[in-house]
Amino acid sequence: MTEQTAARPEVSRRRLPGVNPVYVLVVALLLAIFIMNPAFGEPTGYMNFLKRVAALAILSGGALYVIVSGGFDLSVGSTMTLTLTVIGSSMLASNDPNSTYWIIPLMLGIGLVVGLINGLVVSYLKVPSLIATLGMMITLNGVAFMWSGGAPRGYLPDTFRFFGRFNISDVPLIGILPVAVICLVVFGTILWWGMHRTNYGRMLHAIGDNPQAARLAGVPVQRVRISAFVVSALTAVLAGVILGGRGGVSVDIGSGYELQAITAAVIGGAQLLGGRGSVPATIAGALALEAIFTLLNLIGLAQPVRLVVQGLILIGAVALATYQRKRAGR
Amino acid sequence: MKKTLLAVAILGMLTGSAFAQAPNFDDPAEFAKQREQLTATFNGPADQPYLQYAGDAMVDTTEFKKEGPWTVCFSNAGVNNPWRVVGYTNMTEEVKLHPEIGTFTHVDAEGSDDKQIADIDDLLAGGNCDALIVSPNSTAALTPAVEKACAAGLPVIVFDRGVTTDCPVTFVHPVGGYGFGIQAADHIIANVPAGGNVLMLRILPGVDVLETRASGARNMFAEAGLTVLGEEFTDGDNAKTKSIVEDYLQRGTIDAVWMDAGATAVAAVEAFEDQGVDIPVVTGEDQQDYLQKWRDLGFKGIAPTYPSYQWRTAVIAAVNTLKGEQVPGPEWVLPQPAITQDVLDQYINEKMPPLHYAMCGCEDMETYPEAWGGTK
Amino acid sequence: MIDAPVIEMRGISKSFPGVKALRGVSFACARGEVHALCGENGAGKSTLIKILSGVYRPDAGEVLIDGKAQHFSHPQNALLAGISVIYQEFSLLRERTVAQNLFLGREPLKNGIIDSRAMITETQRVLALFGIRHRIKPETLVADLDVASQQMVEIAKAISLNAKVIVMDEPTAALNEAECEVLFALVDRLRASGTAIVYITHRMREVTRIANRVTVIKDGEVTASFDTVPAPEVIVRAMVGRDISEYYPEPAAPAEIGKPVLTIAGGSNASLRDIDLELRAGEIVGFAGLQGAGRTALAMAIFGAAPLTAGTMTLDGKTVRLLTPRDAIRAGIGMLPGDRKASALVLMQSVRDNGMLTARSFAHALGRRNSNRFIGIEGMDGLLDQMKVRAPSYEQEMRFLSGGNQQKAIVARWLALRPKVLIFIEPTRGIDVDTKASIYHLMRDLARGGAAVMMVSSDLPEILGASDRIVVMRDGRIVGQFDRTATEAELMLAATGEAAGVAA
Amino acid sequence: MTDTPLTASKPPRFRFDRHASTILLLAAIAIYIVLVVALGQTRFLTLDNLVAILGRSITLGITAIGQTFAILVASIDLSVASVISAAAVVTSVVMNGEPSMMLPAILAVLSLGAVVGLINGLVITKLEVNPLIATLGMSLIIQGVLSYYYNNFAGAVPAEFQVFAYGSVGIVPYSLIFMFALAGLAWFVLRFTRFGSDIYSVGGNQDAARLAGIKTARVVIGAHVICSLCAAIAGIYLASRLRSGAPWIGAEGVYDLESIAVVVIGGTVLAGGRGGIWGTMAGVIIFSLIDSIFNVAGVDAFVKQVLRGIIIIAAVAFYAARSQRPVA
Repeated sequence: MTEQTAARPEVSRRRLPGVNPVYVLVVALLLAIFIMNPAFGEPTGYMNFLKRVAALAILSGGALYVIVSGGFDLSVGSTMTLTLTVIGSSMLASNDPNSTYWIIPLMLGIGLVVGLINGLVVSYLKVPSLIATLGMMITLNGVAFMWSGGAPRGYLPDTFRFFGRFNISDVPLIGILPVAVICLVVFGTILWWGMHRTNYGRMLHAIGDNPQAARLAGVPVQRVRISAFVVSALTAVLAGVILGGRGGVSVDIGSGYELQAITAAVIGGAQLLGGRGSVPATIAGALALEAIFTLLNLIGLAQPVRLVVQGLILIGAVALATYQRKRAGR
Repeated sequence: MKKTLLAVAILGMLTGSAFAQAPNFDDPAEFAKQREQLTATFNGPADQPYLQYAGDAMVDTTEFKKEGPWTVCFSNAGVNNPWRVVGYTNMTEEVKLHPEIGTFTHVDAEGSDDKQIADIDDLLAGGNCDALIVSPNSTAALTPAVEKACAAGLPVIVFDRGVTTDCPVTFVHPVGGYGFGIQAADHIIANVPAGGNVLMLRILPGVDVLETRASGARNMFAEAGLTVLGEEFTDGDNAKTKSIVEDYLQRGTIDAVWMDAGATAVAAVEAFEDQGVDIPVVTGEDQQDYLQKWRDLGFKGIAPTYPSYQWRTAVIAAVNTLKGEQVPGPEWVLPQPAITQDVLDQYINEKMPPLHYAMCGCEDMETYPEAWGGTK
Repeated sequence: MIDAPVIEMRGISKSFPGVKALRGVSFACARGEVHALCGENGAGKSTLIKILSGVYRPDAGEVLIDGKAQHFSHPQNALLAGISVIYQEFSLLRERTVAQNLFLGREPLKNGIIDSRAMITETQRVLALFGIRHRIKPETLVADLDVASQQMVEIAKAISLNAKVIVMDEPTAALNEAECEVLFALVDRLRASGTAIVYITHRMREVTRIANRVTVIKDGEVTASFDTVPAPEVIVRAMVGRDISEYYPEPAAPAEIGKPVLTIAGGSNASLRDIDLELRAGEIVGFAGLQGAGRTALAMAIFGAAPLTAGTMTLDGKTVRLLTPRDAIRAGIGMLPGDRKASALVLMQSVRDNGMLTARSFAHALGRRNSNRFIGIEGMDGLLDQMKVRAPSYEQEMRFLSGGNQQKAIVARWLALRPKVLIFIEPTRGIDVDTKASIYHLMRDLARGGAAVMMVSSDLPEILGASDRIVVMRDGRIVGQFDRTATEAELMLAATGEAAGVAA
Repeated sequence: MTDTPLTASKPPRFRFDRHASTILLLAAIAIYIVLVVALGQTRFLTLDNLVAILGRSITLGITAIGQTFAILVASIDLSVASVISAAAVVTSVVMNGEPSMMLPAILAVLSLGAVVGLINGLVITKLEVNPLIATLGMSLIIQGVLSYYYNNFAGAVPAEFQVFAYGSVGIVPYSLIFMFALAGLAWFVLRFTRFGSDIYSVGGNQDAARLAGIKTARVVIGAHVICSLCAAIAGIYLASRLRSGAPWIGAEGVYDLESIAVVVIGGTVLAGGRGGIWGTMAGVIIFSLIDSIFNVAGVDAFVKQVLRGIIIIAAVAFYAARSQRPVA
């Protein structure tokens, strides 16, 4: 991933040889799916696939902010559950199509508060983020159950489900274009821009790389760290909107997504404990995860085998990245 | 990497070498018994299914007769899914109907066997219980704890999943998993010509009530000459359910979707809807969202049930026991009706939450529907 | 005169990404001798020692012990071969007791369990050699000791091994005069008992005092080797490799020194007492003192990282309260930390990102990363060019650069903000000789440009060569001020408390 | 570069973080007693009830003892839940109701634990994979292999073996004695053996430990072997308690995250090198007490969860807030 070149500094790192292995992985997996199931090559095939992956991809992109800043966010799944079950369906939405326009901002508001609390607890109470967000995860799941009484209390109106469910049809060239895919492109771009094209993104890398050095260089470490948790929580809400739109609500809709998001980022080459990570590669990581499931499904492998494959890929990806870095370093 | 593979190999050897037969979920005798019970007539008042029972066997409970007010303790496996939420509401509302119950102590094991055993220990150590109701998280694991409670002289009522001891006063449960599977499979066989493709969607492997639902249906499809495209586990996740159905649709036609539980039935229906494909036969359960979807889209549906009114029955059994009255036992088998097209409308109530289980037997209570999250 | 060498290193070479740290270095030390290894910061002494102690493996060359070739793959091999090292950066565990640290990894066992009593007795015995039995209790946590005591524990740890060879890497950095004398007496005793001692220092006084032989390295090569201790000037010339006069820039002419930029009156906090200080535009002020004397604490206080709790500070005549580094930077103060790796560098980021970091921190967070109101990417590249940062590309990750180039990139970070006050802490630690000279010139250029420069250094020649004025600190106080004509001896006396300095 | 004490040796200050777990434990006990008295339910103050409380969390306790080793050495183990499941299943399958198979089953399970720990340790030290990822991956692999072969309770333990979970001396269950004996053994290892000392050293500062000649990789691997062994023992206990093992019982008890939580609440620092077994045991008892308090007070299951989450954060914040180290 690091280049060794004598060229002048203008040459960008990302374009140089060592392609991030995750891209190779994704292409290989998609090809394999295509070979096994040619229908995948048609717009409905791959668009359905992208639609399916949109929520996880956006979520992972947000989770990457926290990972790059040197922390973990285990509360994203429960944030999805909370905002979706409680606010989206239970308290407000019950079948009123017009409510969507203010419910989504309200959900984002709650996400903001959750992210702020996570960030404040980690920054000022100095609770390690693993524990802080674990506590938050348990708490939010409890709150979701408490307020909803254990089951969703209402339906999501179609206007709400638009983002995760609706396909725009008769689009030239590709036939159908799911709204979720548009969301993926839009939010993916925003996340990419924030991480890789702004001063903020560079500061985020710096605090994950070496918080002490960042502090002494004048980086507002606490503020940047808190904002990373906020971004993560907000993307969790967005991912929740898409996921809820796709499948409708259930009380455990977000469970397990926290680890999947971290997994996607790690497969995308992000460094746990901070300092390194790429939004496009993380999105590719999410694609790879989903593609693995789809492929194993096609092959007809049993669920347990999928777990084993996922475990091996996870360890393998990190071991490979470590090996590559070490070789570049010595 | 090599080491990891080695680990897998070793683990494989260790587990594989000691391969033992999993519990038997394909029991023809039980299957036949349940098939019969589905259509049998039940004793008890016709409009109160939660008081009905199959057979005539009764248990004498005079030894437990006690003056009120009583403390009734309930060790719950968990309220971790909507069915249990509805059931638990049934139960608390039923408790309110019995002034003799002075204290109702509820401890929640949050879905953990280990914790539920500890909870029962806690109740025995300091709970002052006059009767103990147990909804076991799993059958074998909770048996010692239940035995311990029996040995302490408490009348124990078990419901939903059973235990492998007959020391409880009675075990309250509906007909059972085979029955559920039979109702759904019968409906599919009746509506899909031989040679049709059936997709079986499952929640989780290993849960006894769900395994029996599947094994019965699987055999029936084979007999009827239907092709089972696959048996897929959805983890009760709507999004995943949708993905699975989409993937199968890409590869061919589906004539029917059989489900072992209704939680994700709507997602399966939507997958067809979103692909612009005609909705085939899709079986579900008595959740409001499925019933309404079924009515609105007019596909050929059926909703076998696993009635949540058994939670009421458990309380009633405890009360009767403490009164010293006879209760049906050692098993109190409740009827397990399926909701069919003819009776669909009477179970739909749009004022109820989407995952309300219509077969709750709770409409006659005063606090209905608010206590269940509905509106008048 | 002396036996065959106990240790012998032949033709050792070692490279790191971006630097060739050692080139064909040979070195030997015999039983009963003290062999001084001299060299500037960054000359390669520490790398050589780390090869000797099994931390690094050499790219070429061999290490012989008692004439037998060794292949150390782990520090344990070196320990077992009889080599013990007093590291410059302490290798103590702060949360463990003195006794536990002394016996780290080789706790005495009795019936398979750790014999705590033996550990404590033995610790007391070793500490008694220093005459510090009463000062340091074996059961005290290292974290509760002051820096000098920690240094003593570090020394005691190495000595308690009863090794054939003891390597001492600048063991006196934190010790006062009396403590140094105790150490020298100990060294004499060890030598008499036949231990081979490799003594690393750049203090000529110590070389003269205890060494039998001297080897000088510069830029990773042996430049001189003496079988008897020559005059200090000879050693210094071998270390520096050219005339001192070129090495350090011209001092400031009196006219160049302007009005006070920063003043502190009665400044105190947990580590500082009654600091009265004036830093003037155009002037470089060197801060001398032992480790832990409060120099770094003062720098941190000015920079807002560990603020003063009492006293006043003014900047350009206005009273300021700087509670965080951000406050300080906003007010125009910059700082280059001494421990670059821990406190300055973001190693996984590019050279350019390291340079831009502070400018970005004060620009709009969502602004473009390539330029902001302080500096654009071209401006930063220009600065890096001007600093002669050697990197294949400024997109290169920082971790691949040599210490000198890293330091230059950090200097560029501050230059981009044009600070009024720039604090350098140990500016040349771990930096090659050429870069050192350029850092000194840069400090001078900054001062000429009107900035006030504060330099904290443990290297007395550097203090004397690069400063216009010298402040000596001890125990959190300023104990003396000197002009650049002072001698090393005068500074040492003031720093160790034997005599008060005369105000310049 | 650290500064600058003014006296030769600082007066030994009160080390708050070393006593925090005791303070928390006392606070939990006090709350429990106050609550019980306030609710007039003094029957909860009997010896029987004390034993019931202590006996609540044997599985968690045994697992947490192992987890303490992993965290002390600055690692972490997310695979314990899967190991528990695997161990329980192997126990009950190998025994399959035969008393004569008890010993082979235990040996098989212990070797399983040792192998898993060894692989975890090797992946972490030799492949240099972050411990969270390494053990998460391991967890998925074990879970996958296990569920491939079994999807329900499998096998059964003989009645003789249930004595482990259900037998008692007087009113004190064997399992409780066993847990405290194991804790005592762990304490002994950490306090009195060179290996224990090495664990603190490697966790405290891996570089310093290496310079002192400690083979750091071996220590990390050793800690992981102990951690997995403890998880395996917890699985054996659980099989005895549940009469059988199923592939989900570890995940169902959330023993991975809970064991980490109790270790941290017990004052062991996630960064390694500081803490100890008795803190962990205090953490375990605090968790049991919380459960009991909730049961006594009749707290709704959902509210219970909310409170538990807040308590975890608050307990850790209780002493972490004072630390000067940056965390992330």
